[in-house]
Amino acid sequence: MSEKTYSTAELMACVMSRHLQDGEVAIMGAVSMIPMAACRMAQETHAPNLYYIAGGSGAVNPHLEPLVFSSCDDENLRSDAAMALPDVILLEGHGKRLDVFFGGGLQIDKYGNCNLVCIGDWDKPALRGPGTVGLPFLPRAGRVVIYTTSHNARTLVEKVDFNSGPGFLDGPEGWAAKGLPGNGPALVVTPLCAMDFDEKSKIMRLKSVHPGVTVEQVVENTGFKLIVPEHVPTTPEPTETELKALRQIDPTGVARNLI
Amino acid sequence: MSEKTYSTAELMACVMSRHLQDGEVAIMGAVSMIPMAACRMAQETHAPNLYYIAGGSGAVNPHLEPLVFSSCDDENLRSDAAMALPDVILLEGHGKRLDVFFGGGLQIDKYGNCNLVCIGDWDKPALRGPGTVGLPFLPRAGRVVIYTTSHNARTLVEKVDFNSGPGFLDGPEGWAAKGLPGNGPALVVTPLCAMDFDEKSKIMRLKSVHPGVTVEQVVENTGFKLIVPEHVPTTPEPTETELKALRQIDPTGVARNLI
Amino acid sequence: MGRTQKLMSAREAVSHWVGDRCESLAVGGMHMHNNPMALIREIIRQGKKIKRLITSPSADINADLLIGAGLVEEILTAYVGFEHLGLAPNFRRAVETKSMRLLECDEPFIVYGLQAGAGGLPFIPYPKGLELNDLHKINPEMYRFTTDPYTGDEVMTAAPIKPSVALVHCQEADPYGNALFKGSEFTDRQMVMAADTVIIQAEKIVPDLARKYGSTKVNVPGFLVSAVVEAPYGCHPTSSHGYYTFDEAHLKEYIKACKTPETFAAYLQHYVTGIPEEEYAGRIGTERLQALSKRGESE
Amino acid sequence: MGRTQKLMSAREAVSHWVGDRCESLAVGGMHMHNNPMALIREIIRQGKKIKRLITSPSADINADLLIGAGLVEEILTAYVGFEHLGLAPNFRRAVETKSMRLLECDEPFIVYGLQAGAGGLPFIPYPKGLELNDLHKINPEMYRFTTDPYTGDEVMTAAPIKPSVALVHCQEADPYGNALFKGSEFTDRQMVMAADTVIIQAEKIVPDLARKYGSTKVNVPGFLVSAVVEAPYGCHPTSSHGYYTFDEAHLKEYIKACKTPETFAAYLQHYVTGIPEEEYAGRIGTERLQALSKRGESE
Repeated sequence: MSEKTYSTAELMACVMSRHLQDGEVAIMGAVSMIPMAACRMAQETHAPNLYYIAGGSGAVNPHLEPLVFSSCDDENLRSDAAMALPDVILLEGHGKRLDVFFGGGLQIDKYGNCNLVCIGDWDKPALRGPGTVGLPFLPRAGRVVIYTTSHNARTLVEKVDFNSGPGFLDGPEGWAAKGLPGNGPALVVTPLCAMDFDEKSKIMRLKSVHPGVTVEQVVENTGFKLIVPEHVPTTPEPTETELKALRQIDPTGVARNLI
Repeated sequence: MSEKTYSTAELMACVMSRHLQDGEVAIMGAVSMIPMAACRMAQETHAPNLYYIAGGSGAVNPHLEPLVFSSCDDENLRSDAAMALPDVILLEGHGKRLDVFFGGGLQIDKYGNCNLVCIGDWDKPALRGPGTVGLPFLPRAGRVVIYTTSHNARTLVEKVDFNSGPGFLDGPEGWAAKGLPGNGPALVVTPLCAMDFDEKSKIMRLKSVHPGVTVEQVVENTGFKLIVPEHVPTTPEPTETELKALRQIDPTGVARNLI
Repeated sequence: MGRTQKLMSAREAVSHWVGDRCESLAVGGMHMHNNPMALIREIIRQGKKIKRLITSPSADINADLLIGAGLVEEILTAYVGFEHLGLAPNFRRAVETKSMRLLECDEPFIVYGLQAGAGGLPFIPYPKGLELNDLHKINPEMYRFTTDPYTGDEVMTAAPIKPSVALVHCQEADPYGNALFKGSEFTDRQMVMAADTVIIQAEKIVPDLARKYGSTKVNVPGFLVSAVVEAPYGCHPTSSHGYYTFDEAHLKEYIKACKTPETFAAYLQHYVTGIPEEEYAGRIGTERLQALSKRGESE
Repeated sequence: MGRTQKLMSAREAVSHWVGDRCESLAVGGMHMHNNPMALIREIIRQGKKIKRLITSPSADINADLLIGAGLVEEILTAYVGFEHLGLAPNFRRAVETKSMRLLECDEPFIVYGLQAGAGGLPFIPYPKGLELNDLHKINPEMYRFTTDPYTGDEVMTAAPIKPSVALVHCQEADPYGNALFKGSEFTDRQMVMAADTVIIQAEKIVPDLARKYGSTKVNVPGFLVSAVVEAPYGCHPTSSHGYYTFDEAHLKEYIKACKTPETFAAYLQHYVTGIPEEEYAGRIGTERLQALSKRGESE
């Protein structure tokens, strides 16, 4: 990978950016440098009417030149508008306001459930994570985009030890029965690949492998039986336009240098 | 009454002002020129630490020089602070935030219940009033101060046709059983007199008659059997200090000229 | 690619975004302040029927004019009046003659209900003691009771309010719908957050609103807004906080005009149906409007 | 008669307004921003025990330092971490070793709970779907279920949160407790509205705050505030919106110091218990603090 003209984090930002449609509203929480870069990039390329909300700061469309580390930084308030946090919570609960909710976790399972709470039993955790924050709202967002910077079998697991951010729960029957306003997880972006979910089984499915990554590598590093279609394309590399936008947004490499 | 150096509205403001203690928090709604004058006056005389909130404007301690007509006027926002209306509603619900709530109505009954909704049956009203607004919060305020500019038997009635602002409900037993955070109605101020409530029976009781008014006049103009103590003092006239403060606050007579 | 602007005329905005029989229409402003009168007059011009009119906790001419125009089938309100100027003539008449259905509620019902509507909350339970008035007796559909799971007590609840359309006046907006209130917000922002469709009228369109005021002041985000209408003096005869005060003489003239069907029809013809909204300010008179303008900004 | 000022030193404010075993202490700020560190350090100096620590939806060193100092019996939180800098060392250790009781909740629980606490509401029912995570299974005391009286559905609820004391950082305050946030408010204002006692620390005391900014910006009314402490750089090592950014190097030093009891004790001694709060800024160094200051105001 030494010859690449872009970093893995930048490629992940491109995958997310391409997923965002013009006119949509997206939201993200803590440690969201890649999603924030992706949203700004989408605005600068194909989605000028995209709105995005930088989590706890309540900022709507941070101008982010340059990108910053913290989702609650006051630099985010150089923005089109800003809402008080309790109002952001109302938006998240509404059910029809947010098209895309960026989520993630210490563990992500095959149905797209996320866990930010603990590894092992909640009562005697092997590792205590930070907590659920706003992930319980996932079932009320139009689509969930899950991302992680660690694609391995400890992160991508058969079943989360604690469900703090519901995906398709225990599968299609249980999910359908709930009649939720959201459509559940739509995309998973990792350093190795992009994944979506099988329409019927609601199980995670390989969508594209990043340049230089093999399907076998992905399968090996995934802790559950991933659905692998016959033909798996390679994730298109960042275009010049995309890279130009990204580097204007993130000149110092806040996102780029992550992975 | 032609020789008086003050108007009835000014005397009413004095009675209210004297009731307010230093350090308390008071609130009022629409058409509250007299209570607003009273609060400002209290601040300028004996209660510099009184806080008051001008209803729907959310203004905290409007400076009001001069007094204005509307509780929601932006002139009220020349103030120490201002809260959004939904936050004022939270304050009103809290149960321990507001010491004094100014109320009133088309009808006020012997237990201090107020009616701003209708005269006659709700379903086929003889007169339709404006509506309850925030009066349902009365049971959660420390004390309720009721005022009216019409002291007559149509306004002061045995029982309200519609209870939109609860006082002592149907009397002491029912009231006590509710275990409410507020202490109920404490004072009634009219153009003829000041009244409080008998501790035991919770029925309205004559407290003082305004200069030039007789006890008989009050009794005649009251639509229920008012408790009349053996000795009924005369409401002390406005002092020079009070009048000076009042006229500084209300030079154009917004409150003064009401009655 | 460029961003899509949402600017349009009052006529276009109402014609495009309000159905001919609007399921539920929320009108912003409180008492004689910040009433979105330019849009309301346009609703009347276009004869849009309103199945349910939803007001702020204290409505004024915003509701009374629509009622007078015969467009309102039912109203959800806690107060319609003219504060120190007296009762609301058309509201009063319509309720007393039962020509309009009244869904009577209190101020917290509107605030809680919009909050619930905005946040997807199934209802809001009331603080204890707020069930002691008579409202739930005459509106049992909307005021219901459930169990407080922490105490076992029975508690009264407010139903969610989700207006299909909200008409709101902001003092300033940008072309994308981001907007701000210069003075009090009343329940206008809650209406914006709870409604399916929002039309904003603004005194002034300011391209770089957030730079001018700081983004935290711009607390109506554009993605909640469907259309922005530039409407200088668009609250007249009510006030626009920070811009101009209410026109007391006009409000009195209005109340007087409501006394008979003939005088009310003449009022409507003169100020509403007989002219397009663009001519309204001229009909009132520039000098008069300027006299209502604030000496300075109140904040 | 004059108005009573509420200005006092951090020492006086904590000593006077916080009990030796505080029933429930809410600490403001979110992530590495607006943490009321001057007051928190003073809590540690005075060894105030905290029966229940309540955090904003995302706590940082505000909670972690109190936990490290061994003062916290139980914590109600939805997140303690250092965002891009990693996990919260003392929080993690205390939970993994069970030396502190954890009342686990989510972000809406804190927001709804404070709202209910502020407004006297018996509880807030959740939007449908928020019961699908595992939280209510491990915290059934706080997450309970009742019936939606409008649909008959079972709905999950959040209990009211009423902190006995809230510590909140405002950028500016007047001597009477009226105060404002220059940037994001997070849940700080909700804490102010829900708590019995509020201590505000402020970068600057401004006598005529409302005239400077307009009263609608001054949305913490003084009557809710018991004490005001002037605390320039009082959020360090976290940021104070509009004044200075967070000290990333110091936060990393802190996280490193938490690795062993000895290094943590040395950190505490050096920055907290060994000096009065007035000497803290000097210990960090004026140049360093000035380097963290914003070039201009972000709004």
